[in-house]
Amino acid sequence: MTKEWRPRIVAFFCNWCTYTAADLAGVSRMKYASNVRVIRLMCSGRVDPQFVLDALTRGADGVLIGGCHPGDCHYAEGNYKMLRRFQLLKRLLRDMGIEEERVRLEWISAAEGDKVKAVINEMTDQLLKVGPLGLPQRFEEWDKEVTRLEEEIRGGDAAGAGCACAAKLQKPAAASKSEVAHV
Amino acid sequence: MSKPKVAFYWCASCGGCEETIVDLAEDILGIVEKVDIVLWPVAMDFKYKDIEAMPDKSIAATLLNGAIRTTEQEEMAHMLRRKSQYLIAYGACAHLGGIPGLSNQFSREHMLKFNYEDAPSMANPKKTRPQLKFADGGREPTLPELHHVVRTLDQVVEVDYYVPGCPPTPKLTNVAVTALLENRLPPKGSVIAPDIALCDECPRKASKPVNTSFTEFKRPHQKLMDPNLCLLAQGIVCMGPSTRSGCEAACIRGGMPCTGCFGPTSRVRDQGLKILSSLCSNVAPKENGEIDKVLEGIPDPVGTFYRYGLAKSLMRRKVNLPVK
Amino acid sequence: MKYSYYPGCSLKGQGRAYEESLLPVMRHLGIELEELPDWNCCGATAYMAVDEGKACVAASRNLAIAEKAGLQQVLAPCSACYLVLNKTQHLIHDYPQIKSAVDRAMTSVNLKYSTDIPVRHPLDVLISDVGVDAIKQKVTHPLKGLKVAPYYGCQIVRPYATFDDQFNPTSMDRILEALGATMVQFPLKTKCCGGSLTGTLPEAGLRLSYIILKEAIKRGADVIATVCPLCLFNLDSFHGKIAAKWESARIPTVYFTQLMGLAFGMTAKQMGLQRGLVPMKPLASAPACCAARTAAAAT
Amino acid sequence: MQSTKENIRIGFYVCHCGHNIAAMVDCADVAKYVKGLPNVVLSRDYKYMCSDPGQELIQKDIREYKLNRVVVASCSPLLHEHTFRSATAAGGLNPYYFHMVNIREHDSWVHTDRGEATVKAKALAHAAIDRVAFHKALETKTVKINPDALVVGGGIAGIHAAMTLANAGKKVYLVEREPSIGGHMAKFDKTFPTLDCAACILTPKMSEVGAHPNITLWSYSEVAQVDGYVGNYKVRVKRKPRYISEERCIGCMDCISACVFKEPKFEDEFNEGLGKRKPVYIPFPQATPQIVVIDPNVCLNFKRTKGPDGTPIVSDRCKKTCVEACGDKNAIDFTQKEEIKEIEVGTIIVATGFKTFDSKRVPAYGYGIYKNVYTALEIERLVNASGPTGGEVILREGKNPDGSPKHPKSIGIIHCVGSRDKKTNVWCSRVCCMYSMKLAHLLKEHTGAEVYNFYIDIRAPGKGYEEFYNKLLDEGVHFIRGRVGEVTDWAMTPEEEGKLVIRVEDTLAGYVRRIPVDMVVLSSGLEPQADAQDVRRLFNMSCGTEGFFLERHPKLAPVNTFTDGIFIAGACQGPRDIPDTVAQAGAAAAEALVLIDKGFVEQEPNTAFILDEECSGCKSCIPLCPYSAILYDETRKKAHINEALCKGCGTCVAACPSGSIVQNLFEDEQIFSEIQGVLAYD
Repeated sequence: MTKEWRPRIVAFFCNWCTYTAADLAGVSRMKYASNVRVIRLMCSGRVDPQFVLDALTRGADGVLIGGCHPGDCHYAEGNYKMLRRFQLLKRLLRDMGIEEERVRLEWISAAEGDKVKAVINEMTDQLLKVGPLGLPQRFEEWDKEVTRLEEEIRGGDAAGAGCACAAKLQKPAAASKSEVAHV
Repeated sequence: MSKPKVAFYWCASCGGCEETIVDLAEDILGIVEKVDIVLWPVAMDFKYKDIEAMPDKSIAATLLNGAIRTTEQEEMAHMLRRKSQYLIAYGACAHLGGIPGLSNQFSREHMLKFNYEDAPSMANPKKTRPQLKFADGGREPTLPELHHVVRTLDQVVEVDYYVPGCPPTPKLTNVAVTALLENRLPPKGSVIAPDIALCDECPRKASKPVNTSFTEFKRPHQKLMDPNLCLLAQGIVCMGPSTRSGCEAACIRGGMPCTGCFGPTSRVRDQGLKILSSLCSNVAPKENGEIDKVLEGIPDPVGTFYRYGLAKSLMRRKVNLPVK
Repeated sequence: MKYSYYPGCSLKGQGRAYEESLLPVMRHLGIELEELPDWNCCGATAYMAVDEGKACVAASRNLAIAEKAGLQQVLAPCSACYLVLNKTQHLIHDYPQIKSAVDRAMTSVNLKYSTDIPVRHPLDVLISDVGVDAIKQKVTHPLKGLKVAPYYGCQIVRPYATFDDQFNPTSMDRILEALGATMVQFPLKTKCCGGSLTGTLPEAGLRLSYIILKEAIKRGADVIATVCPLCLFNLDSFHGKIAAKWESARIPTVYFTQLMGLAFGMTAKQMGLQRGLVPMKPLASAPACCAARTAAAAT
Repeated sequence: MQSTKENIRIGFYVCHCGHNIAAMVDCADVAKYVKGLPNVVLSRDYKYMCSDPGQELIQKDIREYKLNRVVVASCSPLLHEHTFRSATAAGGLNPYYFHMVNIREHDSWVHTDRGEATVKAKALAHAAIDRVAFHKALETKTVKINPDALVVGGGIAGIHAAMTLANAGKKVYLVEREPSIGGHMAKFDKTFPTLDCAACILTPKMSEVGAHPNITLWSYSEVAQVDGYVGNYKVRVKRKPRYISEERCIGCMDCISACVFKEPKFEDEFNEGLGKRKPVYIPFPQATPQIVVIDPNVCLNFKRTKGPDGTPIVSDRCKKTCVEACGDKNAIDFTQKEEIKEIEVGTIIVATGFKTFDSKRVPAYGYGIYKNVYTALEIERLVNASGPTGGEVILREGKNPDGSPKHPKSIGIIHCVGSRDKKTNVWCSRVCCMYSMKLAHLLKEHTGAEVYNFYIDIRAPGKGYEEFYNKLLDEGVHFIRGRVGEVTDWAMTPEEEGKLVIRVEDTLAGYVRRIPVDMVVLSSGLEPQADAQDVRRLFNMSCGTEGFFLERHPKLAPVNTFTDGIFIAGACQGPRDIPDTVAQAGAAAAEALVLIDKGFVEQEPNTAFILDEECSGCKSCIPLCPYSAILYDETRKKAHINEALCKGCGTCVAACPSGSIVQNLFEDEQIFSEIQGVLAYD
């Protein structure tokens, strides 16, 4: 596909403020970049940092978290909890070589449809400048150094019939979902 | 009936896991009685070609420790996988990448340069580096190549079970080996340790107040620690709440916080992010500046939260490093 | 407190009494003014109307010089300079064409316009940074009994009302009241003085000046205080023509800084009051010598 | 994975919503794409999924195709999630096997490229298909509703809402901040367009409130704290000291005449400062409750300085003639202290009203500079027969040559003061055209003066409103279209001397006019109350950008808020006139009655629970819960969530370091699958 690259943003919006604001933006027929995918949560406090990184490792170029303004959380203080996580997460991401622009926390009240539009457009512009993150592609690139040997062995196995232990590579991004083992 | 064949192998590791085998003490005799050790480079002399000559699946179980860092380790992992019925990732490095996994914060060139040129203990005026090939009296010996990325065992070959820990405790090792010998095996892919966080068996569990919120974080050397009080209640980062139990809180009993070598529970995809989420949620202040001030007490989040788990984390490696 | 002082053409020429009074008054209040090196025309009057881009280039060079010198604030006493410098900053933000014209021009002279240095008016600085109380403390010769018509002109609160109300500014009122003067209720505070129409279309321009002068007299003012060199010029210079066309409306017009200087015990001469065409009556409160000088200066 | 245990059969429906979605999203293409996704048994596009046939289609398909999951891609779940869950349930499935995709508000309405919007719809649909496989059957929780209600604000909205509930047999607490109920309406002289006397229609209602056996009226009180949730709110009400025992005062007002101040001396708030009152006073003759108030700021019996906590200190230096006059009734109590009452209610109606725009913010109009510039509310009092002048319109400044008070001969009324202006408030205040015309009529009637209205547009869209405008035109009231530039005392001609000159561009005549008048009336706009932000926090509501309380949906839920069981009525939600306010108050009361009479409310089962076996008892989650729903079980050494208290924010779930808390409807696996889904389609 010759389509020009557009950043992909996964957004986690709280049900009461930012999701509603995005609804308002819709009802008001505001126009904004189409590359954002909103996932509704009840509160920004539900945003597990794992969600942010899971989105990035699965190919998102940016993650936007939207919650109620400080003091306005429907659940009193869930947004503060997200804010505290975000402060350290930003540092961790920086240390891991992920640009600051890729993960953003915004307070958007239910009345601020225009802010939804402004933030999404602004973030899209910033990400256009920063460029693709492409973690799945990077992982693939990294793993070329080991897939070579694996393929060699697999080829050998196919030839030397009878060997049934073709090592199936466990995809690194998908954590091993081992069953509970009590010993 | 011949005794089942068992192999021990080490890749990128410190040798501590091998120590654990020895630490089985008398128990090892019982094991040795029941099995034939076909490979154990640290203790006995075996040749690669001997293993290569063995029929596929002829080894009952291989306990492999260490991360996969070089082409040789990669090759051995593949070969042992082929020769073994069960491949067990033994210890934190094989399970999670372990301490070697921390070098996923740096490029290969950076590591080589530091180790062969810049390290304060290094005397190498000619800046000689290991060569992949060299000529020696008409022969051309080769050395394995260092990979750019440190990997867990299961990022290279399929793994049947994991015995966690840095190193695994003799008790868990015994449990694993006994389970193998008696064929009482848990579902494939299991980590041979309880699927509950460490606090469950922590001697200081009861001392943690229910309303612990953090106004500062201190590192162990910065504080005179109360030997009985929960370390988190003292503002010391302890990974216990997000780490599998099974070690019987060895570090905490020794006066040091848990650093997470047993890895996450099965319900967690990224141990570091989960402890981050938990600790930060309970930071006391509400303003950015004050929050940051509290979090200054964690100067190196990657090193703190991914001491053993970086290679296995969602990001695996600092994402902007080269592979060339 | 240190400010970069941008005099503009007026304060070095026609409006030099403004500079003569402003500098000692500010010094007296502990404000350090450092003249912007190598400044040029602000880009005011016809320039802005003919070519906004070029006017902005002229203005932004001054701001870029200030930026290069690492100065924090620019003080622009002339209303036109104050407005044009502020307007330039707005236009650079609002219009990419203007921004690129400015960037191009600045690059060619090895300058860079990257931040908006606050452009401040003396009234703003006196009210917001110095404060009325500090001014009050410096008053040695209160302007008791002096009735002043405070006249701000059109430019300092419009269109960018940053430090005062757009329709009823009061910063100068508050400063002059601190000096002991009485303000007459003056609804023409921000009405047009005639601007450059006094030169180009005198029958329209002079009428506007006349309205202001007449209303000030009607409301019992002794003097009109202003902040703008052009306003002062218009209100002070055409009394003969105004008298011929309508009626005599002679009332002195002075810079508010001149009144401040008098209240601080400075002499009329020091304040450049002798440059006014309609003399100001000596102040009752002024020490004998000063009163004499005021009269002398006035004649 | 779930799908290995259960054979997942998903039915997918994409709604055209007429052209709303179909115009920007290729619905057929989305349906085709989804058909190829795992577990999808059928995939349809349909014109209106929320219509009866649309819902029946889902039910039929569930039975025919043995579906066990349903996904609908249409509008916002905040709008129709309930509808489709019900349809799913009617088809015989647990309603929580349904998931909704928002491709209208979040897609078709906000994008301009059909290709891109369709791609987005596919990605969102993919996420839902992945997610719904992990859905579980859940039970809807029900919560009992306490039948008692609280109404906050005793203006016409609060009065009407309280009366409606009380007449339906419900117990109502009515809390009013001022000493009397009545609000703004009590200050009005007449009401437009019928010119009913405001007092004649309001005061009977007020006394009814005061006497109603089902209404507990707490005036001079404020809500201090609200805890709990729909059906079970715990409210703390602060009762300010009025230094009068409400039980003993009979409203004889003997104390007022006996006060040591022989003449009223202090600014009378009810009369907008145009009249005076004594330290002991009753706000206005028909005040409800009929109980006097003592103002400690001016009463001689209190010290000028206040105590460290801000409470007035009794000095005992007055002769206390009031106490004497009260005699045996013994109703005056200088030691009265602020009191906190705690009540439990199931529903709350917030009707806290508006404030008028401060006209001083537009200095060009001279309010506070020229004495003969008035606000409209001042004129309401001035033309009122029970007002400070007994209905005589007297100018504040200027006397006739004989020294008698001067009446205006010409009056200018400026519309839209502070309204429809980017510099102040952008919104139209909706009532100011009509009340300006009402005042024009009344002023003309009272004074015979020439009355000029300066307007931008005449907005008279109510019943009988346009007719009222026509009536005024016939009466000879002048209407000049143009926004007034300034009001000044700068006279240019002898005729203008001593007058206020209104300078305005007459946009119909096309020139700038100067109109000299004796009196200027500023029709100030309506604004949110100064403390609207505090009030909204108190009740966990939202405000719009302008600061009025935000309704749940502007059309479909205009009196609901985002917090269940809390409703809004009247001008606290936006400017409105009396008929609309009363209608809305009735609607809010009806909504509250729906909950009360049903007796229970269904709640989203999105609560969290602890995986008991897996919990290590690390206690990290316990301080995080704002509702103290997580307890530490000391015997079992594990955390436990009290489901009744959990509100389902999920904060503890995100923070559980060992992943041992699960939130229903928002399980980790469901969200991870959603993330995977939205990124599965480029």
